[in-house]
Amino acid sequence: MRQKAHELLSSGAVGAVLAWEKGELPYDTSPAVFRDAEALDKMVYNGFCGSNLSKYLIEQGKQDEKVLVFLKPCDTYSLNQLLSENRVAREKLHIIGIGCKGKLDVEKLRTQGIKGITGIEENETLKIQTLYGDHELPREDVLLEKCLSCKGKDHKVYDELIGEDLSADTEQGDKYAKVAELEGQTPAERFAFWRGELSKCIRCNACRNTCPSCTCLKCVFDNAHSGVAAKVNATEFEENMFHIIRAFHVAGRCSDCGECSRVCPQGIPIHLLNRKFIKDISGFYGEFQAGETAELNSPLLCYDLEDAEPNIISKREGDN
Amino acid sequence: MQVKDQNFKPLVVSFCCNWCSYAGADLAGSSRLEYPAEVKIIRIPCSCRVDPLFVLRAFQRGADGVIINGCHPGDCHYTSGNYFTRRRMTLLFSMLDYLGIERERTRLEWVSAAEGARFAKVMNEFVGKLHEMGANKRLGDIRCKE
Amino acid sequence: MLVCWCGSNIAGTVDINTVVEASKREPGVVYATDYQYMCAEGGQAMVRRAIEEHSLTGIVVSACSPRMHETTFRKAAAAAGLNPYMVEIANIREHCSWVHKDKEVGTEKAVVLMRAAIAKLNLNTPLFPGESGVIKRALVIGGGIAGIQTALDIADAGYEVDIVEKSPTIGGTMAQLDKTFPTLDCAACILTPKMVDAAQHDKITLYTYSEVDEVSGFVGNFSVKIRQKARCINSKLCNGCGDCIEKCPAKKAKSEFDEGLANRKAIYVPFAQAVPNVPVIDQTQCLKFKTGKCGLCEKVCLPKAINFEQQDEIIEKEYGVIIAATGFRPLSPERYGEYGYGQLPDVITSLEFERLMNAAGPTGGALLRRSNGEKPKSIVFIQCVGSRAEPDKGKSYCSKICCMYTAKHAMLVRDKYPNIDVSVFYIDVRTPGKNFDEFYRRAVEQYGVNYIKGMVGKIAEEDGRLRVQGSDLIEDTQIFVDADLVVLATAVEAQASARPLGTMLTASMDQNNFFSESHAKLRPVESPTAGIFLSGVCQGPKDIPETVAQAGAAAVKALGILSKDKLIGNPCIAGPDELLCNGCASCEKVCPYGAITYADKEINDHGHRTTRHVAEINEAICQGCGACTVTCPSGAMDLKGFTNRQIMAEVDAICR
Amino acid sequence: MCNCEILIPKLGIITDIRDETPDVKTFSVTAPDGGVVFPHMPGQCAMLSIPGVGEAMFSITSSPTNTAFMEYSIKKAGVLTDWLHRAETGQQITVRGPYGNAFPVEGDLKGKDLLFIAGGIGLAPLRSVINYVRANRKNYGKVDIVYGARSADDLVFRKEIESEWDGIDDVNVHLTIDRAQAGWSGNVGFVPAFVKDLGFTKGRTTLVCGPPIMIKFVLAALDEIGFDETKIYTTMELRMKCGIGKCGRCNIGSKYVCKDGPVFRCDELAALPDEY
Amino acid sequence: MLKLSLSRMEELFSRINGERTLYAPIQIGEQTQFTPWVPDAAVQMNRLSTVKSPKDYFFPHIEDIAAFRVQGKEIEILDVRTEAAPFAVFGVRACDAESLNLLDRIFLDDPIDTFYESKRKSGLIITTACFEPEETCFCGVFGIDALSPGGDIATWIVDDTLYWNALTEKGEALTEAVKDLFEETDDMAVKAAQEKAQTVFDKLPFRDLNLDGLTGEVLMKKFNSPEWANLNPSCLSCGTCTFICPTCHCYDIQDFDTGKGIQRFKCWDSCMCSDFTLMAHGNPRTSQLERFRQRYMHKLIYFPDNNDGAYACVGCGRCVQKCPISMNIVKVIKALGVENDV
Repeated sequence: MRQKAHELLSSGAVGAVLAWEKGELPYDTSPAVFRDAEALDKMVYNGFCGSNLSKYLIEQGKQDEKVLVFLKPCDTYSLNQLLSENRVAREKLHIIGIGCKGKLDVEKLRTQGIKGITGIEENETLKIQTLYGDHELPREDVLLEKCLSCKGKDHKVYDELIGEDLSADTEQGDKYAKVAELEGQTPAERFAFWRGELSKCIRCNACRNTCPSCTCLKCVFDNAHSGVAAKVNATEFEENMFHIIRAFHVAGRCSDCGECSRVCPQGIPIHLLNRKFIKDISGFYGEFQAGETAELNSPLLCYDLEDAEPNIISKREGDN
Repeated sequence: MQVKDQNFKPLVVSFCCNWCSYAGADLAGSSRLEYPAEVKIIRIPCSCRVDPLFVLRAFQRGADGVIINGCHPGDCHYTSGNYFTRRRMTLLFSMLDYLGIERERTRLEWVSAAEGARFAKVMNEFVGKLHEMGANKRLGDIRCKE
Repeated sequence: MLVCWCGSNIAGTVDINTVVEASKREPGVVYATDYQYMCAEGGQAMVRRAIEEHSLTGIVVSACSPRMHETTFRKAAAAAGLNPYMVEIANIREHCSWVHKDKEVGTEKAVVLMRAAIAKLNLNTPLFPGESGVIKRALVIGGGIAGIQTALDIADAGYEVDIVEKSPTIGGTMAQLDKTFPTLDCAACILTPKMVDAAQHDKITLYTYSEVDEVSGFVGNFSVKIRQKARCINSKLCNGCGDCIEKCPAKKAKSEFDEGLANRKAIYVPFAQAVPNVPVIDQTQCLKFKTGKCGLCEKVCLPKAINFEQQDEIIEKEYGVIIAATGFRPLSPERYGEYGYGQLPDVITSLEFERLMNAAGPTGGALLRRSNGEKPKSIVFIQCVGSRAEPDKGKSYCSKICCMYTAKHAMLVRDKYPNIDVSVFYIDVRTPGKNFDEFYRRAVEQYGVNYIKGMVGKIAEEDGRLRVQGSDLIEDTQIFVDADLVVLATAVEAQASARPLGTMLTASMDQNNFFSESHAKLRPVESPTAGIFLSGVCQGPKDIPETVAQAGAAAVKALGILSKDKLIGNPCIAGPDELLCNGCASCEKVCPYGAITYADKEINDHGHRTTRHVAEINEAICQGCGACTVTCPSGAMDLKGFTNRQIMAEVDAICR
Repeated sequence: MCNCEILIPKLGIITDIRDETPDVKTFSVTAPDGGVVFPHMPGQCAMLSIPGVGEAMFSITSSPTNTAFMEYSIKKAGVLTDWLHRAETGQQITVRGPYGNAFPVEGDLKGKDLLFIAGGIGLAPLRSVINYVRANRKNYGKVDIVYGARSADDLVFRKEIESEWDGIDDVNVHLTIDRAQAGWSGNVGFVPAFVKDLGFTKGRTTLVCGPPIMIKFVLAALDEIGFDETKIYTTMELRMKCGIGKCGRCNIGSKYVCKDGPVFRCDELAALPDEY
Repeated sequence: MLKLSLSRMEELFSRINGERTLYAPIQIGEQTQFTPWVPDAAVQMNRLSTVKSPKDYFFPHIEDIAAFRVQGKEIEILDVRTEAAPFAVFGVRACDAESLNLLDRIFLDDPIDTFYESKRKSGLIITTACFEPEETCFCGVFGIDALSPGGDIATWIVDDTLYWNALTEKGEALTEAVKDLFEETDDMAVKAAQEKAQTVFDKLPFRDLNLDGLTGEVLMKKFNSPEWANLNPSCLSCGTCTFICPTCHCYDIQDFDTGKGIQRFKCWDSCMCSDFTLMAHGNPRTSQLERFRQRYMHKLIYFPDNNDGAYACVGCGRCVQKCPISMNIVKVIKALGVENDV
């Protein structure tokens, strides 16, 4: 990867490389823009490159130059969605698809009581050195939530694929399992569940800002003239409203990349809101995966004369 | 089941499209058909003008139920508006339900300009149901309560 | 703030004084009063006086439904120099006093409705309807009977009309017909004079052998590119003598006009009465084009009208209105294996049958079998071929005309050849039309046509005849009918070119590729897209009288626009905040009118200039439904007169 | 708990509204029982608010020597100012302040020859100083006021300038407008060029306020003439948010406009990042 | 010094809670957060950093400051302040305790923020020493001794025993009230544990983070550093770092129309927000780079410039752990500090 980036950057074929930069700790990689071939030494691709680079292209694509971007299979769905909404110009991109075995979640290490991490060796079994001794863990125990329902190893848009054959044999978990479980509960139980989760929200907007479908120039919640702007969740209602509207605004456009949940400092399973919409859309209006191609239209931008009436909600879930 | 509070007056915000449902409500009026005064109608050009934000806003401010009324599918003055409404509101209502907000508090109805009687009936039914359920406690804003 | 009593209609259940007093405590209210009948001249005068005396910047009238008197009060406001859109109505009659009996309840609700109206009004801004000019010319797309009739009606009213017809002649499908039901006039006899009228009308320009390439603009100001395909004939020089056709050695092309039942030359006019009477060279058949040799036609043409070098010509013209009259095609029954169409030469379509019966047709009007040229002894007609079918089997709709034309065919056969047995397989016979049922009964009773309620399962050739296997639903038996000719009443299908045209016109289409009308009952000849009208079968199956009636109606609606010098728009339309628009084009996709386009624009955000792709609303096209506003997540798109803030303010006021 | 919480505003009543220009109005505000809502020094600001509409910082246009009422000259620019422009007398508003430092009228300005340079609404904060200086005329040297606006209609306080300032008590006013217009016999041209043309000696202590672009060019012009930047003052009160140096948003470098400003000497500003 | 067996903590907590509200780091789901203590709550003695710092209890995320009733042209101003009820926060770490001293410099400076002052007066901080720091910890860089934390009362948990030492008068007063639970002891066990833990501190990855060269004198140089353009692009402009930071203290004042009146409240603001400096006449910081730079310039240059060299960072490591894209103050210090003198 680095060699390819070096090649394209020094030849002038691209003006910038969007990739990951290694950090100060074994796991703290950051998305970074490289404009200098020398600096590519700091480029890295490992199990902690979970962040989805596609959204950065909105900003990086503004220059009059080509940008080389490395995308994991699931990131390409987001990019397609951005392309379909004219947020990024395809001709400005050189997309290299890279393989992915599923990315790792350092929070999962921490919740297992592993602290003081000073070194991580990545293999099927992770060897973790800490200030307090070494640990070993199967890789699959530490996967990011989003990787538990992997969309597969196919890149949906790319100029070339780099083959270090990292392609994963990822298990297709049932991504709707938790949504279905909640649907099966009583409204009171669901209410309690979501209150518990959403009350943690500190309104940092990380979920929104990282979301490759949230591409408004100014979010309604930031726009003093919108009538709903708020910097904080002053009450439970505002917690609910923010999350309902955020999810609604990306309904039909969300590719389920899972970044929202990954970035939430409070560990709120935000993706369960998006998935609810995805499940409903697929259930009511036919199977739909946003970002499958750049030509797809959100199901909220079209309709069918025979669409279900809203009372389908009651019919579907019985009277609980 | 909670005890029905006889004094409870559920507040209902009823969005009506200008071409069908608002006229239907007018007809209910000119036919002198009664429905509860707690139903307050907001005129909009088309049911597709209803933003989910408006629905939430009503609940925030103390509404106990929100009902959106539009032309019957196929009869939209603007051809397709109510089809978009149908998708949007189905998803929104489903999400509210998912969050544990009682699904009986939201409703989408098709009421034509000729259906004054139906308008009154739907409003009566809706308010009746809200009466059974009691006040909206799950989606109100505490600041807006007295 | 003005409260109307409406006699006792309102005052009976609403305490007017309470409403007036309550309104005085609302923000922005400087004057409040009441009156017996606000809508009466006295009330309106009061409105004007109040505006003038208190320099009001807006008024709320608590009275009857805005559907009743909004216009009245807007006019009164305008008369007093107030922008008419600074008027809000609180509907305290239909939505309040008339639905409640208890005065306390009614009063309380009236106060709330009044508050909501004030809250909205506080956010109103003066609105000004846009104006746009009207180009006094109409474009009719399609030159069949519908297009011709619409064009003639518009032209007769004194406006220019252009007809664009894709085939070399106008006339359309009707020109191919033999007789017409229920009067059995000869189609040509009633159509050709109209064709000639159209050609000779000084307000009508014909563009035959032409297609619409591109449409832009909006009501009053459409700009259209018409592609006039190369005829290889200079129409101005051609005198229609026909010498070229006579000499042309390439004779193997199938005649489109005769549904392929006869051949034509490479240079041809579709039929004798074609308008214009100017031949066309079929470049796929012409030897000059195929081999470079020949050129006989050029040699014999005295006026030197032949021009092999001729290229397609693009004509750009502007129109105030466009009328779609693209008509239909009969569905091809080849996909229905059970009928053997395409394999069995004696299984033909009804339109082919029309040609066979026509005196100017390939057989000179003699009804002969295609297989051996003999006269048939027995004919079976099958109705509903492709109509009223399961979605995957054909068209779900009834094609409407087949019952009648089949009855006509059967009658004509029996009339001309009384010895031929005629059977008709039908599902239902539908004859709702003036003299239609009488016509059908004549076929059965007077002409002895054998109607069998049932469907045909299979047609097979047996000993040179056709064995039609079907069900008789009345007898509930399987039956076999031997026939020499089978005629399939094929469904009416939208032209393949209709949907692309609809896209160009941004006119919405239904699932069957027929143009959608703006309202099924009340606006049946208008497309939802302003300035686009629908004439004839392009909107849905219909017979000739209906087509002509609709063509006239479309003309009248078009004239309604052409006769205006300026179009006054509705100011309650959507508009984007360019600072917020991110160019995602979602709004464009939900707009039923195609009023939204995207353009690269320089945006000045407090001195920061960037060029971005942003939405633009065509104010002349937007109808103000608001679909786009909810689609826009950033709220960049808002609807004047019903802004997000206004609706929220109403919600707030109601829930206070 | 002490009742001194500075974030809780006081009540004021708009007692008079004057049109200055098509988009500027001057509002007189008194405390409910008359008099000023609080005392201030020239150059200080106050936070005005209509609850539910908005809260914004405005310079106090009146001089501290006016103890009957306070004045604010407000240009239509946003939600709150639009609202205020629609208000009528008798409207109550909330006021908190005074905020920020002041022009050193009792310090460095004392005894000096003063030059006021203002553009557009920028005269509003300087008016307080000018009237203070006029009220204590003997404490100061020469006073010249250079004031410009887009057009004659955009000159604020024109009546006061003409009837009370110009030529009275050794105060000279030099007006200019951007483009010539009928009925205007004064100077036409931009303020910076006009300042150069007027040929002031460089010993003047100068107070500048106006749109950022004007300030930039005026400073350049003054530098060209050889003015000492330690004797040039300007004010930037529009940036303030909380007014008390805590909310963290009005900083320019490590200075807080609402606490260390809004009046800055040019040499102080020069040492700060260009984030204003 | 006093000591108490950990097995009796519940008793201690309930005693403290009797007189005042007690907040403690309590496990909820997979996270530890400061929340009101209730009997049998899962108080986390060893989990170092809570997601949010106890800053909330003194400088709440949202706080009403006034209310108004508006009718016609009239406005009624209501003072909604109430005297803060006494409370204590248990389990505060040295870094978070120090952060309050930094906030004092802002809010207790003239004019005093009475909202903060009232809570600071009625709030009591019981700190706990960190014997097992995280790899993200770097409080030592700011001179904070995590093994000898500040606050009103310092505690140490060694083996099964809680050691307790009051540091202030307020601390003494509480100690007096619960003293009967404790036994007197010396500090030998604590000292031994401190020494042992020091070896871990000496191995922390960021122990040598160098702050030299980050002072007000080089303000303009650091402001104009080209490094900002390298660091900034990865930032999502979310407010995570500012909201979990124990020292971030910027706030906004907003009105909410309840329909019955107006509530004016103070709420945390984040310099990452695009409208952080938005004003009627425009916005002096329109680009993300400017906002990103503001945050770190504030913490590392402006704040020390105004506060005797004290940095607005206590090395708690929350931003290192929680930044969604791992862009944090450590990376900024390394890029801008003396090691990379640009």
